[in-house]
Amino acid sequence: MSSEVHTRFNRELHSFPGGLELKTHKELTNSKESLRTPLPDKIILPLQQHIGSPSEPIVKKGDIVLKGQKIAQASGYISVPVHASTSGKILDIGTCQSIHIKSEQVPCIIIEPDGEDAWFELEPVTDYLSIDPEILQRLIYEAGIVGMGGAGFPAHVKLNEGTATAIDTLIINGVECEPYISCDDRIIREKADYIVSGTRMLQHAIQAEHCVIAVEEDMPEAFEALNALIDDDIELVTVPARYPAGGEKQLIKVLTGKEVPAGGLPIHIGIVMHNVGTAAAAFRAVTRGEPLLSRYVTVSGNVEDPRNLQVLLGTPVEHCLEQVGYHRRDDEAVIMGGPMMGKYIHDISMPVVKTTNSILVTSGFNRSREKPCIGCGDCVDVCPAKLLPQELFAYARAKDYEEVRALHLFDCIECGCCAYVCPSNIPLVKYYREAKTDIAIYEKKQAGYEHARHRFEARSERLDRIENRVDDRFDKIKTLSTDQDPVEEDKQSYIRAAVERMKQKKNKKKD
Amino acid sequence: MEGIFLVLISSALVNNIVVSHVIGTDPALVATQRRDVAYGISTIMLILLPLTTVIASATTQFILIPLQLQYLQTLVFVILIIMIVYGLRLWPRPFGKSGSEMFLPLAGVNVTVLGTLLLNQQQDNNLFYSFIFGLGTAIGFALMLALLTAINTRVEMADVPAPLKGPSITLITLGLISMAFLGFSGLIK
Amino acid sequence: MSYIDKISSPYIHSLTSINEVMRQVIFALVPGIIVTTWFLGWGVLVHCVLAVCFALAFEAIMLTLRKRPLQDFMYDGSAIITGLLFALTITPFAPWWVSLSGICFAIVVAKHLYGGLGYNIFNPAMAGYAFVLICFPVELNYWPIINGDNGIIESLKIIFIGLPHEGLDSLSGATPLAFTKSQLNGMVMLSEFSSGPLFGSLGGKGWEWIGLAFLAGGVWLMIKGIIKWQIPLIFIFILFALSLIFHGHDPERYASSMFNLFTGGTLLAAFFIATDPVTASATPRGKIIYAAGIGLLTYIIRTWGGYPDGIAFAVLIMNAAVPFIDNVTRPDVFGKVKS
Amino acid sequence: MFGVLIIFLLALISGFLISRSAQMTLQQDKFEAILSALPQTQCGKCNYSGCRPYAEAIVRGEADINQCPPGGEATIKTIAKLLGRQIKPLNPENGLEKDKHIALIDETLCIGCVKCIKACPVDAILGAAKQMHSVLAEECTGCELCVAPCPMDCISMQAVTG
Repeated sequence: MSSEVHTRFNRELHSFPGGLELKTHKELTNSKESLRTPLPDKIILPLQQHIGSPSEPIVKKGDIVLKGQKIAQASGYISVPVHASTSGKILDIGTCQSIHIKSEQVPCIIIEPDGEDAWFELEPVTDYLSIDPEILQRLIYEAGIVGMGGAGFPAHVKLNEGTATAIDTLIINGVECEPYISCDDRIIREKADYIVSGTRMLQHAIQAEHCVIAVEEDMPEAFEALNALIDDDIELVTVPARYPAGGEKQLIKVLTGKEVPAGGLPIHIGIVMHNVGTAAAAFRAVTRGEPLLSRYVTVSGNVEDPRNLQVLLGTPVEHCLEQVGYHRRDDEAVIMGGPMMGKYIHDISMPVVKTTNSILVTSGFNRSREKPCIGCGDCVDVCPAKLLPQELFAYARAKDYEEVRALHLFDCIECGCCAYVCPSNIPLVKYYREAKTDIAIYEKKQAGYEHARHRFEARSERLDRIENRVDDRFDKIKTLSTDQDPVEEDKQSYIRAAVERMKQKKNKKKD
Repeated sequence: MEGIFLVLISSALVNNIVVSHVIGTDPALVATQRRDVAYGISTIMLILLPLTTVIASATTQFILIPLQLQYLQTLVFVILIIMIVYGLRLWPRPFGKSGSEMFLPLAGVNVTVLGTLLLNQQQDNNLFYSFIFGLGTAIGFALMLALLTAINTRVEMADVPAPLKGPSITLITLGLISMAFLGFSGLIK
Repeated sequence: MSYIDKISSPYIHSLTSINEVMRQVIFALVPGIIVTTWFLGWGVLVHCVLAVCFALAFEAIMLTLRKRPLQDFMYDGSAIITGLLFALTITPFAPWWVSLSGICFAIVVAKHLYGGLGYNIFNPAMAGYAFVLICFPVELNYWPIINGDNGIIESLKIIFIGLPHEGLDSLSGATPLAFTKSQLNGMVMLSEFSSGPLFGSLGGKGWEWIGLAFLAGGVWLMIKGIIKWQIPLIFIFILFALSLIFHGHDPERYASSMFNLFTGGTLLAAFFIATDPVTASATPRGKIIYAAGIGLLTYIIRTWGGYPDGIAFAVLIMNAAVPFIDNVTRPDVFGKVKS
Repeated sequence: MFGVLIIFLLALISGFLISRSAQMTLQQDKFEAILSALPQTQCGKCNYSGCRPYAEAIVRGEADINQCPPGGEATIKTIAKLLGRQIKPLNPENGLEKDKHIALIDETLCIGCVKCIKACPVDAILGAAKQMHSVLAEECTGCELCVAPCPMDCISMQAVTG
């Protein structure tokens, strides 16, 4: 669309290995104004909408809460609080279906909205560029902000780690490489001022030297919107549209040419990355005091009016779909997230959470049956992590986890490029996920074995010690009476000693 | 110079001990089920074979032939191999810290070494060429082991019919490789 | 809804499939088959039909014996390709049972004993060819002379009844490669016979057109993205470079580069045999080593070995090396920490 | 005559060398790895008194690798890989692999005989004489060794999820 390079700083762009050129389908949604979703009948707020440990509820069933009120607190360092996204009554503190595993239930808080949408008392901070970075981090943490790109890593952790090490570059990621999704595009167009100010705020919070906002080549309107607001303090870069250019490691490679160490984090090479949505949310949280209560969600695919929605967290997916005209059909699946990495939703009553960037209705999975791998190597060519997907697959299926690990399974980002190109229709990502889960289970088991062994060895040692002590006693008795028959004497003295002890005990009891 | 090259190529590839002479087949079958064993035996062979061929060749040349005791050749060779193998084991850590020395008995007692010695005698190589021949044979053996081990790990995960799993499919593989190596026939007269 | 439960991301697919890939490869072979038939007579086509039928029959038998679903694997086209490649490498004068035994070995031993499509270590067509070449060297030695008048009836007679003893010389002759080899072994200088009736402007007379037809099919496959450029081009480059060096060194003893490229099965092998995805290396660096190895071995066997054309053996030897090559050429993972 | 002498001499030397070199078995160094692949339930289902004796038996080549029901397929696979053997199914004579179970004492029936406490190899049962016993669910390995000694048959194995 735009071949000229827009970089003001002339940043030299690099390319990442592998990747795909996908048909984006973003035109379905990216030119339409986003709509606010009306209040649903029920708000379901899972206590774990982020990576890390689940939050702990601090309200009771039947409590009346206000919009923005904290209803669950963080339970550890990598954890964030949860806030009520509207005012109403706590209907229940129960469980709802997990997005990740079908059978798993996760704890959640269910609110019945009272329709007033009455705000809790807010504490805005206006001088955000002059206050202490630690206070900023605290505010962002209290607002419950997590990475809004999809992974859901608590934002304050990235910021905290940022102050601990010298940060060279802060990257604000507006690269939406997955097809269909346009929520970042929309949020940039509609809230460009929030994002630019939020970026400056985050830069202050981690004291980064440079700051880059990256958008994709095929979003020129978003680029212009940002370009009008920024000065020379922020670089604005467009990157080529190539899946998965929006992946953290891939985008860093594209922008800086550096590779995040395998198994490491961007922070190890002095880089922190946040999503544009995170920047906007952080800005709102600080300047208006509003915690993270709503987000942009792209609703697209086979619906009447695909578009972006501003959805309150906890709104059931069903409710969002109703806004755009969804007719349930059996051969369609509803997916949370993009078509490459999203998760299939079994039950459309599950809620929109902090990491939901898209709800997609798709029928495009009429896959033929899985065939054996013919070793064509197409997957090797497209893998952005430079893995060998076909070998990983072979070993994962043979459940040879040692080898799978040696092939760097844990560097797989599950981008789905390999499965996309596979002529044998092998759901490679599924195999990798299963292998990862199995390895986790196996390790837990192995740790259990180790633990049991320690306990057993400790017990054996103790028993040995006791036996030895008994032997010692026998030896002592033996040396005392040498004139009598040793065995008989042993017995006698032992019995006598025992009788004596019993008597003493009885006496004591009487006393 | 050309002679060295020819002997080396001949013993390593054209007349490979495993697939052409079908002498090293037995250790190849055993060792290729596991990568570390294959590696260990290959290392041992690379040292053992040149050493034994030279010693055996010298023994024949300087002791057996002058004394006209060639008929004792095989027997002497067997004992020589045992001596060298156990002599090497006495050496403190002859192969660094690789732990390869524990494969010495396994390498020593199989027929590959003896076969190599006898083949060497058939060709009437002098001492230097004996060394080259031993080295070439060891390289060929190690190469085959490396290929077979890699193939085995792949075949292990394949949908091989149940009765053929394990050593049987390895033998079929060996057969197919032998067939492929027939392409080298006529390369060195 | 049960099938939906099994689905996992990604939910979109590039819409390529094995069947599609195999179909394209078969289409790409068609010009080669037509030109070969034109020059070598109807026997080529008869053998193609025979070999494909045998291949499908053995495939069906083995799938039934192994209790694998027929409909999935019968139509994937891999057996057809094996049959076609086998038929194109043997002489059209070969008796029918050569096809039968070769295909039997290819499908049963080289393919299904290893678990069928996707698991075979060795290229089935080449394994079958090497097998019959070793077992029946005499039968495979008679090649038709280019543009000899072989009607379809005659071809059928030759294949099913046998070569006539009288008039054999008027029908058959040596291939340019075999002829060159025997002449050179007889210490005849290349220049003395290279202008003979067997030789054309590029390679062997007629063979150069066959080669060009396969080249066209191969280029079409490359444009379609079915095969990648690495293996064919590197294979051809190595063969070309080696023959260039030796030809330049002693033009009387070593055939020219063009001759090496346009005779025998070089181009067929480059685009259709060496590129077989199952038996080729899958890693980027491995592909290069694999192709270079085939080129090197082909040249060595052709020039100094006992067989006139070494491609089948070269491919088989490199097939055996592929797992090892793959293991040692694993690419470094993204962001590998350099120690 | 010379020949006999030479052979005799050579044999003598080689005999000496063999006697000097320490006996080393291929599998000795695998002992620790095998032991840590075993589930450490000490259940004795493998016909050995515990995991350590079983591991020793495997190393000595006396026991087969498929005799550990609690470890099941995963353990067999690990050991097979360590020893370069073929993977084989669990020997049904030793028992069947099942999901993890832990012992549960029916506290209404327990008479406090401490027999189960003595039987537990990992000290996962708490209690004192004449007092009720209970199982530490975290520590129980599911070896079932406490089931048989109980005079009241009040210990049952309950499946655990996850």
